[in-house]
Amino acid sequence: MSAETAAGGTPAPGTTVSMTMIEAIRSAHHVMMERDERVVAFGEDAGAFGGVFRCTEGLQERFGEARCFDTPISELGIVATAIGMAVNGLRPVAEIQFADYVYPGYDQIVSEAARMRFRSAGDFTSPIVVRMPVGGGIYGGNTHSQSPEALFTHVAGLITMIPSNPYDAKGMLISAIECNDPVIFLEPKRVYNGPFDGDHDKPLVPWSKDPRGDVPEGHYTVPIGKAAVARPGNDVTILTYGTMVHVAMNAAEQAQVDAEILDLRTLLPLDLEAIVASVEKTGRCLVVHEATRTSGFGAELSAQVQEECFYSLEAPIVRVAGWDTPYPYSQEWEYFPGPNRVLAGLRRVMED
Amino acid sequence: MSAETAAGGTPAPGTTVSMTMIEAIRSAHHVMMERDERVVAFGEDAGAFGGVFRCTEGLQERFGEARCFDTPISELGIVATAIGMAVNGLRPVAEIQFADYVYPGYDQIVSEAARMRFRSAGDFTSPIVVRMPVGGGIYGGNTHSQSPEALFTHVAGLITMIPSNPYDAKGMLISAIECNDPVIFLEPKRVYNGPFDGDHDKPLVPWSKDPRGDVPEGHYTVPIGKAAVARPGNDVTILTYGTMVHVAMNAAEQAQVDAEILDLRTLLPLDLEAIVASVEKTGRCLVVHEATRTSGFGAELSAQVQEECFYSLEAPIVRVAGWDTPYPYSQEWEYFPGPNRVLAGLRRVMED
Amino acid sequence: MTVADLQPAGDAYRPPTDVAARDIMDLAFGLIRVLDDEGMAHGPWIPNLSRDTLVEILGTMFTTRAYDARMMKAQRQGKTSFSMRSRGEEAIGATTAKVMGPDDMCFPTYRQASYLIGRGQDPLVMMNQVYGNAADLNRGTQISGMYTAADLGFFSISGNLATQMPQAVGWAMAAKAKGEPTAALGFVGDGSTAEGDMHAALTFASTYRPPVILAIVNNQYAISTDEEVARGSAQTFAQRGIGYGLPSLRVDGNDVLAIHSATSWARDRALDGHGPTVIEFVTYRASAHSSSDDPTRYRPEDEFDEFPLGDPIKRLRLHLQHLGYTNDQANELDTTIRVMIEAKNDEAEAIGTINTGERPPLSKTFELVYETMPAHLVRQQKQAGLQ
Amino acid sequence: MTVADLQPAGDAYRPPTDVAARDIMDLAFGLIRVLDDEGMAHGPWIPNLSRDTLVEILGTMFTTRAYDARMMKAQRQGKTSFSMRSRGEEAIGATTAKVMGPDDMCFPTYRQASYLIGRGQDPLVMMNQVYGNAADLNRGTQISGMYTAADLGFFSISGNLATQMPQAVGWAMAAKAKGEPTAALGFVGDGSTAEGDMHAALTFASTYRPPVILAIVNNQYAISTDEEVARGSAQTFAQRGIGYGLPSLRVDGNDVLAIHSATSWARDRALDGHGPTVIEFVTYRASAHSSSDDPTRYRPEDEFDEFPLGDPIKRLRLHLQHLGYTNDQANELDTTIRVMIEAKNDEAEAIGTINTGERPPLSKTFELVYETMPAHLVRQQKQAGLQ
Ligand SMILES: Cc1ncc(C[n+]2csc(CCOP(=O)(O)OP(=O)(O)O)c2C)c(N)n1
Ligand SMILES: Cc1ncc(C[n+]2csc(CCOP(=O)(O)OP(=O)(O)O)c2C)c(N)n1
Ligand SMILES: [Mg+2]
Ligand SMILES: [Mg+2]
Repeated sequence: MSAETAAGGTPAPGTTVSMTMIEAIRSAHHVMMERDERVVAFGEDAGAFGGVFRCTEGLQERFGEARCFDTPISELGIVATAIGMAVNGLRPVAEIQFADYVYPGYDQIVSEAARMRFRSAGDFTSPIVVRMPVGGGIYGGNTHSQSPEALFTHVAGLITMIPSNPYDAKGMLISAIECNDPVIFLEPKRVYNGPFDGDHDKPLVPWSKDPRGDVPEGHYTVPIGKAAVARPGNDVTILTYGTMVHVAMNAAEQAQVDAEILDLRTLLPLDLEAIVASVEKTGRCLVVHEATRTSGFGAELSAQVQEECFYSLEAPIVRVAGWDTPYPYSQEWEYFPGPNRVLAGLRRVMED
Repeated sequence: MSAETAAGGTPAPGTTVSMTMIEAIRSAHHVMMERDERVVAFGEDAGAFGGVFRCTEGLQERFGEARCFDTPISELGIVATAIGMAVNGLRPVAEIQFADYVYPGYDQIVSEAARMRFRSAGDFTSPIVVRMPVGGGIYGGNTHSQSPEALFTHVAGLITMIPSNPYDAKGMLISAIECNDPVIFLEPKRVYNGPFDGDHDKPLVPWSKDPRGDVPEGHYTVPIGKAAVARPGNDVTILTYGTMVHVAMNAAEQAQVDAEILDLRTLLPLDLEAIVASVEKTGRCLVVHEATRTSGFGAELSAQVQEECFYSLEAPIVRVAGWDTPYPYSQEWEYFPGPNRVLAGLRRVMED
Repeated sequence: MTVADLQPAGDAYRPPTDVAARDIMDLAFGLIRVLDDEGMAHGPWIPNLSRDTLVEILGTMFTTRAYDARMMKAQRQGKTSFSMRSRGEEAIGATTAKVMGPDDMCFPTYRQASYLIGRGQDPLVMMNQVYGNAADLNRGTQISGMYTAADLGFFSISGNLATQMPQAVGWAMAAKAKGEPTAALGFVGDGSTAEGDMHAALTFASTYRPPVILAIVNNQYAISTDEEVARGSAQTFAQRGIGYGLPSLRVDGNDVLAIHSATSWARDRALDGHGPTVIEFVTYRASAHSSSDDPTRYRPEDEFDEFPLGDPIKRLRLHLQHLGYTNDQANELDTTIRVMIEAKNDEAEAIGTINTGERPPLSKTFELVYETMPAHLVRQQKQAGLQ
Repeated sequence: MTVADLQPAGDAYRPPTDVAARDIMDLAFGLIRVLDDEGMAHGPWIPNLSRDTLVEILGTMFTTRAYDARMMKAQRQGKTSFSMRSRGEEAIGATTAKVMGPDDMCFPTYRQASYLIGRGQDPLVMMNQVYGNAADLNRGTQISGMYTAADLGFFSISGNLATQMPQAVGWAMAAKAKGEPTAALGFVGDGSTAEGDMHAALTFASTYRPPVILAIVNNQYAISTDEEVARGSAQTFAQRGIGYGLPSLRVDGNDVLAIHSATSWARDRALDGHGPTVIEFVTYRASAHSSSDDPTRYRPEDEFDEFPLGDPIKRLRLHLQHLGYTNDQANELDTTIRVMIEAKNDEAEAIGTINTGERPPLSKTFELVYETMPAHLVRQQKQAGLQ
């Protein structure tokens, strides 16, 4: 998978090391801060503490307080100052502690970062990366579990990415930092430490046991806008991303359906070519995400697939998504769209 | 249309008067503030000035400064204090000057108002109405033209409404104020004064020349969650709302296609029943909105229609929407999805 | 950790409650203290409090500390996923709970368990919430510690920092509009003052002058960051209020008498129609930020011992001794409370924990989104296998 | 309209630029003025400015006023949809433009046309933007008056109020990180200070102490609402800065000499590493808020005549007379500028207006969203009939 994943990006040189997704993200920071002195990293507790998930650990020690620092608890201020720094030639990588807390900074993202190039006709640009952990499955309740990707994909001017494994996470984050447009970089926190397949009662398999945890030490990129085939197949196409890639794999194995699973990786711009190629081959499509269903990114996927592949479709496109409710706490595992829900979706899409 | 529109709501008693949509909105405030002393109205310039679009004109004079007042320029503060007032028994109707400026208040809407009932298990609720003008066509550029409905329909706990004419505007706003859940009330500003059909070079037809401008003076409601048939037809279903209802009507006339046009009125909860009934009848579906296409509400409509009506569909569902760019200024009429774009969409959906 | 300008107990003057904000700006830079290190009360801020009331407050603090410790243990045992304590800062909630009236509303953070206990909440009810079990009043919708109690004047706690502050102002605006003799009390942490919500709260409070107390709990830390990251170049957090023309008091947050007196002053001011007050309570977060945090990574382990304002429980005990309430009596009270907490915990665990017993049904997840369940949720609920 | 504490010219003291914020809190409540009603300069804030520089500033103000009037006329003629003037407050932009260095960055609002003109922008370039014609530097993406000019140190104006303030702070943080001797100057209106962005700007400025000047232009009104709606119980807007421990000056915004001197003080302070300064410029919005506004609905028509700080142009003319620059010379300059503006306008109209001539092509709408046009926009562009 690694080799394929890198297709279109720059090659991965040197030795590979087993990394968790957290370590991979840290490594991306490290590589880029080493190569490009314009890169700075900051956020709440991101400095000496290294972030509540430790994604920026060691950076302050290595690069000094001027390049990796703590911020006041103001997502608005974090995004806004990132924009200002970018305008003045830096390449800010800002951390929002949880995606659930990005909303105070939402105006600066959609009204400012996203439209800076447009409104000034390129006189000013806003090459920032805003990183944030997304998704549930950690008993975080309604304020530590959200998946707000659709709130970003609706906004022209933003790029929205979400990796599902350490190899991609590092290569994609490097691409994001090198990108001259603002990038929303969503990190599925449930797979920070291992490929969680939705079976919450089983012990977590660590990334060290998974080939996608083999990460090159140096600089490489995974390109923006390219999906990966997480599992090749012929009977149905599953479009998914983040944590749900692993859940979908699990369901596909259980169902013994020859499903082709696309890990979209970049949601906007979307790799429509890969999607169309797969759906035209399989004739069926299941969309899987954790975010609430209504107006989730799955709606856009469904709409585009039926627009492009209408005459290839043998059955309605099915969406498996979070219920249209806030994320509960006690009912977490009944709420989480786990393998059983994906299985049910698979059965439905294979029905006719 | 009025009678049909009111179906399911409470009847409209007494005399009707010709009103613009602005007057109808003002009248809804007036009726509710008269009936229910808990109702208060406020926003930037909403007090003595009566709002930049004059929707709250005369309310302060009539009901005093305690019930209709100006606020500091803080959309965050407007929504947050509205929530606080609602918790303390008032029924706040807050105005955001333009939907483009709602983002500083977005966190309070999605994290607080929308989840208050849920997170407290009904111990506290947030019956607020947040009104805001949406849509382009007034040379407002990228900061006075946006249609952010999809950013609200993705959020569980909110109700999202958008009227297309004075009669509905008043009856829907009264329903919104009487609703015990938070309502986002979007007002298509381009049709405040008349049913703009997209032909921007023609003089505006005022509401006084349109039967939908005949508005009962007293209390009546148009129910939440019910679409209206803006034009009955048999060949294709057009799903739309707000300003685009009128543009779609215009296009349908020009195309001489027997189109059934549904004015959705409430986007969430959606009147799926009406939609399915129509699409099953026509076998074709065109979705029309002004908001940017990707992850717009049209994606959700398209997804649901193909899920529910797959076997009735004779052609792919087509979306006509704003381009995935910010709203430009000079290129306004090339950008606006006017009758020609809708016509092209109609042709496409009728093709096969 | 910085506690600037440690004024001696009894030193700060007490202005009339209708004083103009600009005439007491210095109070934002000082520190209102009543109890000295020996537990003696001094100066004009000595409140008129019976010994019984003080013992009640002590009891609330004991209860909170025992409760917190028990819930932390439960977290370590894997019976809940999360735990947040308020060790070292129990005095603030415990005392203000006694000041506010029955129809007032407190807009708390997760650090005000002592307020809820001080209002009379049964710890069992709180434990059920922590365990997210079938008896949880929140019906499993919130993570541990995010209580709600409308009947006790305790607003639903939000996981989103500082959002409650402008809501408190709105609540107070409604009280003023209705002419009701009530006040709102909003709490926010030092770190959270950086959110835009705080600015909205201060601005709207400044403009409409409703009966609200905006209380900043400066416990020296956000998560890993020192309070200075949010305070910046200002000397104190109370100072923020000056910028909005609001009377701003800086108060020893580990001194029950000072807290009571300052809060009463602000509430009297509010009810008399003189508008909002900003109060900074200076205290110390003696425990980790939460069960997910490891404070040894960012501060000395013995820092609490060095904290110049001490431990609020010890200080009140000392003061009570001067009033004839002995150490033994206090110990007995503490022991009784610990036993009670253990018993309540057994009860709660018997109902259920995060992974045992009965949980609130998934149907609640669907039922609580809207007043009436819309069709799409009815459908989804069915898909979820319900009904 | 409220102009509290009208201090006489020359009255305010001038502290050294490395003074501690807490030692000059009173400056936030006073009013730094240099020119008296007779146009004589007084006191320690008299800047060291040549007559030529003052005449240049006068020229900028003349240009701005003539330009604004001409664009307003164009709006009435239907040649643009929108117009915003800065009549009465031209001194602030015109003067600060002379203070800031070539590599500094100004983060303006729509009310700082005089800054852009003061930096040497050709009014023709600005008119092309107003008309949204083919020569518009913004390529038709923004409504009239939302200029951009990176080469002149003038940041792209946003339609979203106050967002530029924390961006200015971020810009300055980068300057500090890079060790560059530059400063940022952010402008915000009195009404807009209520936005959370302002709080973020002040908080981050207070914490990181970068070289930034946060200038609040108090022109007495938001749209229809008096500045008091945002100011609330505070006496001044400069006062806000005190809450964050930042030095805060309140300055006569219609007094070119005071503006120059105060801004220079703040810039020197910034470049010497002493951090941010908050400045409130007190002025008056003599025209309507915008072409969509009707101020007779909310204020007396002759209020500007009563404004105690007068008209900045008249005041500078008076002062220049004392320096030997006659009224006739000033009138001649004014006339020359008006003629120039008419000529430029003819040129601009010849290129195009909102409904005549050449406009930027729709392709720009697609091209400017990302650095490289993604596939979905390529498709949509094709659907739009392009290429
Ligand atoms: C909007 C938002 N941003 C970030 C967080 C994550 N977070 C939770 S608690 C906390 C620290 C709060 O510090 P402080 O306000 O001082 O309160 P304390 O915990 O010390 O009582 C942070 C950053 C959050 N809950 N909400
Ligand atoms: C976020 C946001 N909210 C509301 C508006 C609408 N609006 C435009 S200008 C204005 C008044 C601004 O007043 P002030 O800050 O005093 O600036 P001035 O116009 O007086 O220069 C308002 C409310 C906006 N542009 N952006
Ligand atoms: Mg704290
Ligand atoms: Mg103003």
